[in-house]
Amino acid sequence: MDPHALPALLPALPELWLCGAALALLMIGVFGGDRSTRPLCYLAIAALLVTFVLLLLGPEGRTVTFSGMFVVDPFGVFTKGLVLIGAMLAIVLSLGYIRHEGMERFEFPVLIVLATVGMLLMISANDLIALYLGLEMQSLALYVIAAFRRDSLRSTEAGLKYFVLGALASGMLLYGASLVYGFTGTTSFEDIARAVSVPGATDALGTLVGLVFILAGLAFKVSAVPFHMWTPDVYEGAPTPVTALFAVAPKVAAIGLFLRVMLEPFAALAGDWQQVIVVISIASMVLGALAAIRQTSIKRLMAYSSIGHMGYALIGLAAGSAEGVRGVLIYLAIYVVMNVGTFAVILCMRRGQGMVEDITELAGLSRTHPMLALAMTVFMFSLAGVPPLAGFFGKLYVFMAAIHAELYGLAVVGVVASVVGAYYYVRIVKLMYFDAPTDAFERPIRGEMAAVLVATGVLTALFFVYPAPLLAGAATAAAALVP
Amino acid sequence: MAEVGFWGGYAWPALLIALKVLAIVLPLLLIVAYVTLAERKVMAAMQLRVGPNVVGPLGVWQSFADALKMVFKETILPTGANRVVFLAAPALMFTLAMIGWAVIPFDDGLVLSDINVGVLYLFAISSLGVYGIIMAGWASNSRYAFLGALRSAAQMVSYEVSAGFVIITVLLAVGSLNLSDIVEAQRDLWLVIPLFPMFVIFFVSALAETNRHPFDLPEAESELVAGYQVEYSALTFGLFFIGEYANMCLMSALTTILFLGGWLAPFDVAPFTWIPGIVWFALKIALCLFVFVWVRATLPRYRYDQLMRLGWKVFLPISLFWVALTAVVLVVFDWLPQT
Amino acid sequence: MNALLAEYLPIVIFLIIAAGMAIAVLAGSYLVAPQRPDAAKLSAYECGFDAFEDARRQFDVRFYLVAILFIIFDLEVAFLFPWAISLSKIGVFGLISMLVFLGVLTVGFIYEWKKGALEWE
Amino acid sequence: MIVQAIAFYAFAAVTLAAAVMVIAARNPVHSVLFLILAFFNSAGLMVLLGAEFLAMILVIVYVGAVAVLFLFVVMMLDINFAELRQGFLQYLPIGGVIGLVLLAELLLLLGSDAIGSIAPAVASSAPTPPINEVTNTAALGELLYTRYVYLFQAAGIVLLIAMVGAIVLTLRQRVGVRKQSVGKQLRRRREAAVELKKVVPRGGV
Repeated sequence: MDPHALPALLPALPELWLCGAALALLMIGVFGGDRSTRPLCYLAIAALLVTFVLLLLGPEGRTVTFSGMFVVDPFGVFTKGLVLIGAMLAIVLSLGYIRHEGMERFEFPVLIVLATVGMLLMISANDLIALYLGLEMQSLALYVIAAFRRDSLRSTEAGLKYFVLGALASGMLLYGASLVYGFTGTTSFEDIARAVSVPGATDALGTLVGLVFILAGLAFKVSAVPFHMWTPDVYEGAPTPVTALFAVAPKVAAIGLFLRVMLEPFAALAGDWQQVIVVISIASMVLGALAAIRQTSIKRLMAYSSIGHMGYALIGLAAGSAEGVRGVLIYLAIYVVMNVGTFAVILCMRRGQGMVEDITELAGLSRTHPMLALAMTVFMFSLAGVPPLAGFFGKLYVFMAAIHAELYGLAVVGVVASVVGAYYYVRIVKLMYFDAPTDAFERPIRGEMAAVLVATGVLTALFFVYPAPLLAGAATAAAALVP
Repeated sequence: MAEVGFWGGYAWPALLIALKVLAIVLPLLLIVAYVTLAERKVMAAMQLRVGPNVVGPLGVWQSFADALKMVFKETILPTGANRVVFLAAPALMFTLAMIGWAVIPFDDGLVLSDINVGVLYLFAISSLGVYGIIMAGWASNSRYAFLGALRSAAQMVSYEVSAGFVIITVLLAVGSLNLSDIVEAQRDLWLVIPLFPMFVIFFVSALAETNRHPFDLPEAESELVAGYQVEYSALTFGLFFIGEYANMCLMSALTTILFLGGWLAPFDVAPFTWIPGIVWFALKIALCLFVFVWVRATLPRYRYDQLMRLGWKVFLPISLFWVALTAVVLVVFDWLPQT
Repeated sequence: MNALLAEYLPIVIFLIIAAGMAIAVLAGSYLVAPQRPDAAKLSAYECGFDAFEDARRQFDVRFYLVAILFIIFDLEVAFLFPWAISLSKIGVFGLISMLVFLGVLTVGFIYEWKKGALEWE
Repeated sequence: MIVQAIAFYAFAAVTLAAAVMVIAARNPVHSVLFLILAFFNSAGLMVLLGAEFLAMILVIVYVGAVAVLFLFVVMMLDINFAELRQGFLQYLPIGGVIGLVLLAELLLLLGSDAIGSIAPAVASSAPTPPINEVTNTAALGELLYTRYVYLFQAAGIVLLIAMVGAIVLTLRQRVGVRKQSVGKQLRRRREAAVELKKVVPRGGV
């Protein structure tokens, strides 16, 4: 392949467009000054929307460009769609917060768009170096966003913790990638797959050790248990809309990356990495269920809940079949909707002078804000996995995949953990409906916040009525990854 | 090669190289001594006075007298100073100023080590110069020294970026990092003519890199009392002094190689080519040094914010734009050097 | 490979000799010069009262920002070196890819300039 | 060949010693200086490998820029390591275990004869040109901007994010500082600056 030929740019159109939009937003912002933050947020949402449309109009099937480093396939399109929706909703949620918390700086939406570019590159990486670059781009932008309120001690502490542990994880991932490159002689996923599937390969310890390091790096980004220590502190410290972004977009991108790295280059080594994923998944589910019980800050509680949910999502990966991947993708889609809704409610918990984050503040919400309480109940039951709601179906498909892959132990632990985990979700509902009310939150919920609440609430509640489009989309995406 | 044992195989070539190194270092120290004297004489002439003429005829032994005086002065280590780092700073400055000369081609083929990343090596040496100053400022535990060191470090750092872009434009025209190739490429046209604005920016950046006037605010007597050198005495100050002037000669040599055609004669016509290359090289360096001194004698000193503004807001954009312009012109007119 | 390394041997020897001379000069000054330290001589160069706390702390965060911006532009120069050498071989495509890279960093530079990161009080 | 071996062992030994000293040094500035020594010697090792461009870039970027930033930060924040090291002992067992596990894995790697057993089967597609015809700077230049343009531009974007991030986190606008605007100074016309007045003796202006 003549190295000087211009690579096909069409498959990468969404990313190129978003990069251009990010640069344009930066320039508009810097010449508009800080008062242009609000219009800049709307422009950022518009840019993400256009990227979403470009994504859907992209070429069908699997195309590889940029000399084998960038791949576009249905799996990528599905995951990128979720990431874009997550990022858009995060910006929508932050509109009100920026205004009254004095975070009116135009770099906020620009950095979110740049982080989204990083996530898109992560998902469509077909080469270890491209993977690392996408990961670093996303992490660097998120380190800065986490510490965005530089005057509040908690936000800088969150940013610093996320940075230090993130740098460690990136280092381990890089070390693993260099080991894999050393032992397979290449960094491109197809060549690694070919090198690893050679019969004598299974005793190549080097590749295995490299794989373990890559697994560790990725498990950190997904905040699976042995590497989850940063999640509660960063979720609590960072400003609430940033926590919403953290809980949604990077998690989906990291899981997407996890699936692609495990199922494309290292599919032949499935026997080796499967039990590692099983252990991680079980540990995450158990911790997600138990650790959140005595939490009082709603944000720390959501952090442990997200760790738990990542454990459930990893069950599908442990199954390692197309059905497993489908389960994971469905789970992620529902997870995004539920979490955005919950964070919308948290962001409505404002009283006069500032935000409140303690669960007890929710006491008697049903009497002060009946609609808000109803929405929160729907989300809490859905997070717990109560049947008619979407959360139940997410877990259902993932558990079925585990059972079909004969991972009975995993499925059983999953069910038990979700039952135990339901306690702290239900406790919030009890607080809202059966306790004496504290004084009311700020009355008029902002327009767009109400819209997000209604949209996510309806999607979660009435998912069972018409789940077909999501299931079909996830099926085609899964088929693209695991033939 | 027959087994010639330790002496023939290894010690002898090493000794040969050591002799070559001394053949560079000793004349260099001599030149530095006379450059200091020349500077004082030329500045004096520009200010209509005579300059040092007491020690020997026309003050010829003046710099040796200074050197001797410094040898017998007491080296003072201030109380709070950090002994090791305090002494390491002048040694580092001196060493850096010296090892830069290993790659400079004095004449066609007359170069100690002709590595093919010569320009990068010199760029690395100039970027290390910052350490000598920071270590000196930090180790001497005095407020003047510390602030002076930080300011001159920030100044050197700022001007290194624009110097880097200028070197890129020269490399675009030459196509190789090897210093001898750069000089060879200027056989028919010195790069000072096509890249004149870059020559000006590089020369001014060289002034700033060596903390020379008009960029010597951090060590100006009136502001920060000799900046990072304030706590140094006797030979440690001497090392700084030699280091600064050797650095100045190094920067002039680099300017000559990049823009003024190194050892090449101005015209390849008979009378000029009789004079050996090294003489031309020395003359051009002398010219650059003269301009160093000339600038020192005439221009006022830059205030610190003006100095940083010039570095970041004037030189950087111009050199960045010039890199793009040169590349586009070279590709469009197809003047790219075919390596 | 040996030819390439033969070129670097003189540099190492030059380094050793130059460092040796510097150390010899410093050691020499200890032996030759009279050493009679006393409190006044050893005190830091200061007029009026001595500095209260260690001189080595609290200075403007702007130096920190200059150092970071320098790293970024230094990396940009480092990327330019191989490009400048091989522009004849990579032709117009190489030129365009570098101009895009420079464009991205110029956007960053304009951002810095307008935000006032290059201002010095 | 002996000179190469001596140089290799010298560089490797000094790098390891410097790395250990970076952790063990009491004074933060000393540890940064040892870090610079470690960078320097790894650059020397790279020259021994023949990757001279990479060695020079390592010196220019790491020692020349990154280590300067470290020095600035270390000098700016009064970090005394004694304080930081108090909790060191209670974490020693866990740290030690993890260190041992990593060491075991490394020894496992060195021991296994499977090094490269599957590597040649998948040689990378761009063969490296011979060392004496093409300098490795030129060889790098031919590939980096055309074949790997995707990584190159992604690196550019990462640099941009670093720039925006650094300014967002550190820039403080000091209000009320009168700055010199050279443009305004140059644009002043004589008429605006000088006003001729006819002064009547003892009449005042």
